[in-house]
Amino acid sequence: MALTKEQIAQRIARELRDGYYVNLGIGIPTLVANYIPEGINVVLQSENGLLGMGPFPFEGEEDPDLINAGKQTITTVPGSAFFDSAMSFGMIRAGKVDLTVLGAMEVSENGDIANWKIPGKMVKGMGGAMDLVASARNIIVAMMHTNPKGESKLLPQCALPLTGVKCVKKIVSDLAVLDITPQGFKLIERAPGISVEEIKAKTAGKLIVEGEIPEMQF
Amino acid sequence: MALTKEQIAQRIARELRDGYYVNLGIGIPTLVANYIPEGINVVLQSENGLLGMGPFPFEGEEDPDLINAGKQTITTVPGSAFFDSAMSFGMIRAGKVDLTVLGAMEVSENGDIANWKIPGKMVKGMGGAMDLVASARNIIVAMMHTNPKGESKLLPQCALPLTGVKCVKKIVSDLAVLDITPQGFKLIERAPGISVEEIKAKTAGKLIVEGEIPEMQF
Amino acid sequence: MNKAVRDAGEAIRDIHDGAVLMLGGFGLCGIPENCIAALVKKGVKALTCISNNAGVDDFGIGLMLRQKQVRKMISSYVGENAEFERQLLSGELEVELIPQGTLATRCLAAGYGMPAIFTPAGVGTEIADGKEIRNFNGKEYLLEYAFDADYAIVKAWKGDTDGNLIYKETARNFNPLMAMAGKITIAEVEELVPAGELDPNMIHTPGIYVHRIFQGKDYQKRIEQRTVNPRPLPLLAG
Amino acid sequence: MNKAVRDAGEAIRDIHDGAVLMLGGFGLCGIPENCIAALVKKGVKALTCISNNAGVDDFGIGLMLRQKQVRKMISSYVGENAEFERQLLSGELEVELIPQGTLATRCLAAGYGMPAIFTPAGVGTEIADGKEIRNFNGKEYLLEYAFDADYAIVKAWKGDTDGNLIYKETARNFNPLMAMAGKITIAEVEELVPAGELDPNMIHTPGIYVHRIFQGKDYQKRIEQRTVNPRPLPLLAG
Repeated sequence: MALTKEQIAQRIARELRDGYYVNLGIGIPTLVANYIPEGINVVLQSENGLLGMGPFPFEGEEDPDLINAGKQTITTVPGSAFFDSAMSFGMIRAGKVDLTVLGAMEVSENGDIANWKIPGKMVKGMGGAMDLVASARNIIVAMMHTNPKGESKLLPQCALPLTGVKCVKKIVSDLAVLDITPQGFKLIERAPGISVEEIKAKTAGKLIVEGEIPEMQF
Repeated sequence: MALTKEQIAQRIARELRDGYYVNLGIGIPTLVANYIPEGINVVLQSENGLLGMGPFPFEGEEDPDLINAGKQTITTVPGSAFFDSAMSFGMIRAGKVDLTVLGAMEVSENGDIANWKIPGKMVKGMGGAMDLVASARNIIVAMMHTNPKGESKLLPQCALPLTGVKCVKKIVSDLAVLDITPQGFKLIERAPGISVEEIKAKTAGKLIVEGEIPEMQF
Repeated sequence: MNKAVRDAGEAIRDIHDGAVLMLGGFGLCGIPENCIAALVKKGVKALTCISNNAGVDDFGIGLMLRQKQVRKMISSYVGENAEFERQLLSGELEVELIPQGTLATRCLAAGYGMPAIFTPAGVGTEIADGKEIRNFNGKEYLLEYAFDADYAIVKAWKGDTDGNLIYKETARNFNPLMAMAGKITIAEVEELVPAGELDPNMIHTPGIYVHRIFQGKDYQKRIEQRTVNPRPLPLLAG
Repeated sequence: MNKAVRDAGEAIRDIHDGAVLMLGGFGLCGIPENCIAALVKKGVKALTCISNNAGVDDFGIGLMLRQKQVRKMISSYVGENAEFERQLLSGELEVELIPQGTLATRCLAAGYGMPAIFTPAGVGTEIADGKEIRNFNGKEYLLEYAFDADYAIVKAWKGDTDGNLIYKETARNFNPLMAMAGKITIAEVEELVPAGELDPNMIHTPGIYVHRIFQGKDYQKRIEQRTVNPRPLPLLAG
């Protein structure tokens, strides 16, 4: 069975380490916050100017001055700090954020990512994505392995306009966990019940399969 | 009579305009604060991180966390703000400070200034002077017209290592007020009882004297 | 150094057709609502607006778009705005998309008197087309220039008559950066106090950067994405 | 994310001979007194110290100079310090003098991940020797590089266990800039509180930049230039 979006988030949450400062993108990445393992202390950075993002507010306690980068109403946790957008991207560029999780339309076998523009469609903009992928030390992509037509989104090279080059370190898709290595996509884990053959068939870029590939446990 | 240091400061204070943000260097420039004309509202910037510098504290009220760029204990005025050194020099570089007054060892007829280093002597450093002279929109130098040996400090070109180039706009010395113009030092006013001939004799750089030169009034 | 003006109309009085404006805010959070309303009323046209976003159809910069007052938007994300899309596709509106961190840092550069900065954002993408690329320590960076804006229009929480500003929570965002970057900076605040009432240790924007300030009114503070959690059940008393 | 350590000794435990340190403060204002004392006690040697000033003979970085622990000072002004002068003239100590704004901005660049910045300070002077000069809009600027320091050691007024810092008055100076710039940042504070007790709107240095924090003790806060005005005569009561 392919992973649900919740399960993708759950699997990514296992990559968190105690003491990490983490930036979670919009969509599946946001869900990672719901699965932070016990005993692991992480601080969430929101690039609109907050360290120490908490959960959504209780109904009636929404504060219009307190939103995340997805423009959602949120709360803070003890020890939080507000700052301006230059400092926010300053700490991102300086490598102070340990992990960035974001979505993608395409990833290439050398770690290029495309997630901001589809030629012929209205382009809304890259927001902070280009800064994040160019600067973060560790980037995990949360994505579907294929597009709605069944075509692979893990490619020899991206067809869509790039957001960043050689930056993605790991992909957690609905089918697999893969590391980006100098040799290409390296298969690390399979989704429960998904065969190596299916992953091979749905990965257009170079796929490296070494030894037995374990199945994810939930 | 040549001006006293207090009179130099007093004359410079007449250059202040309502609403000016002003940075005063160490020495004579500091005294300018004592002669701010009535009805003129100026805000003093101290480059160690303060806008709205006030007078020295009353005895017993010195605060070691509140000093100016000369490391003197000071106070603040209502509406003051503290900031870090990057913002302080940022606002200087961005031309937000309307006027900088500082001392000099030598000034050349094209507005170069030397005030930080004497070869052969222990060099203490330029502090913020190089930033100020390179950035300020309007720089007035407060200085003695000659050195203790009687040699002119207003030169065709500076002999000492430079602090900045083509930056000084006006000089108020103990003998005269002079503007720096494309043609050289232009005499604007004489100190009371000082003749144009004496100023000519003590100005090594090119001096422009046009028409009657008024005497300063105190 | 009293910089207080009566209202938004007086604050924006000299903004002319074709001006380059910076407008603070992230989404609809921390936007200068009063000044935008005054600009709509004044009907000034052919504006270039530097702002992270472009509002929604019926709020924020969207109100100016609806009146066709904007010729060019410089933003990182233009979001959901039907009129915006129509004008863009019809060629009435020009849009320059800039990575958000680059946008912020180009404001900072202007406020700090730095003519240009280096950032890795956009290297290897179409954003880099025609731009100078430079390698430092094995990593490539784009050279990006400081913005040059006629007016910066920002919204703060509290301010004093000397122009010192304090922002609230994430309504800070681009506001302090733009406040530093405008040739003329106009600040609207929820609460305007006499100089001396704000703690000088806690000023986000020193007054030297601000030219006009007024206390705004009738703030709507619209929420774009209202996300909430269910309230936990109250404990039953013994 | 508890970053609290017991004391200065624990905070500086791994600072090694030859390390590059940034030390906050302007003159003797806002200097990390406890960490300097611990570095003197530890006796670590051949240090490069980036700090606006070099202390006085018997306080601040002067204490480390006296123990011959400093190989190189990078400062804007080295002030009055007889031992400093002796070591400099004898060749024991190397000094690099940098304009104060350049010093500050090179710290900012490191903290903001910018490899280099442009500044007009020093153009046309010996400071420009060997440096790249670039003209923007008719004005010349020097290219100056971000600092690369092993440790930043800063002093704040209040801090919390997550590493958030607030500075007092002009004791802020270089401290927040250096706090952002160190690979490892050590903060000593006058008052350390649990995370959540500081107002998140009023944090000068967010905790992400700080690796170790402790509450210092026995602060001397020496005044270099005690300047005062006479107290006005008390009004005589009728």
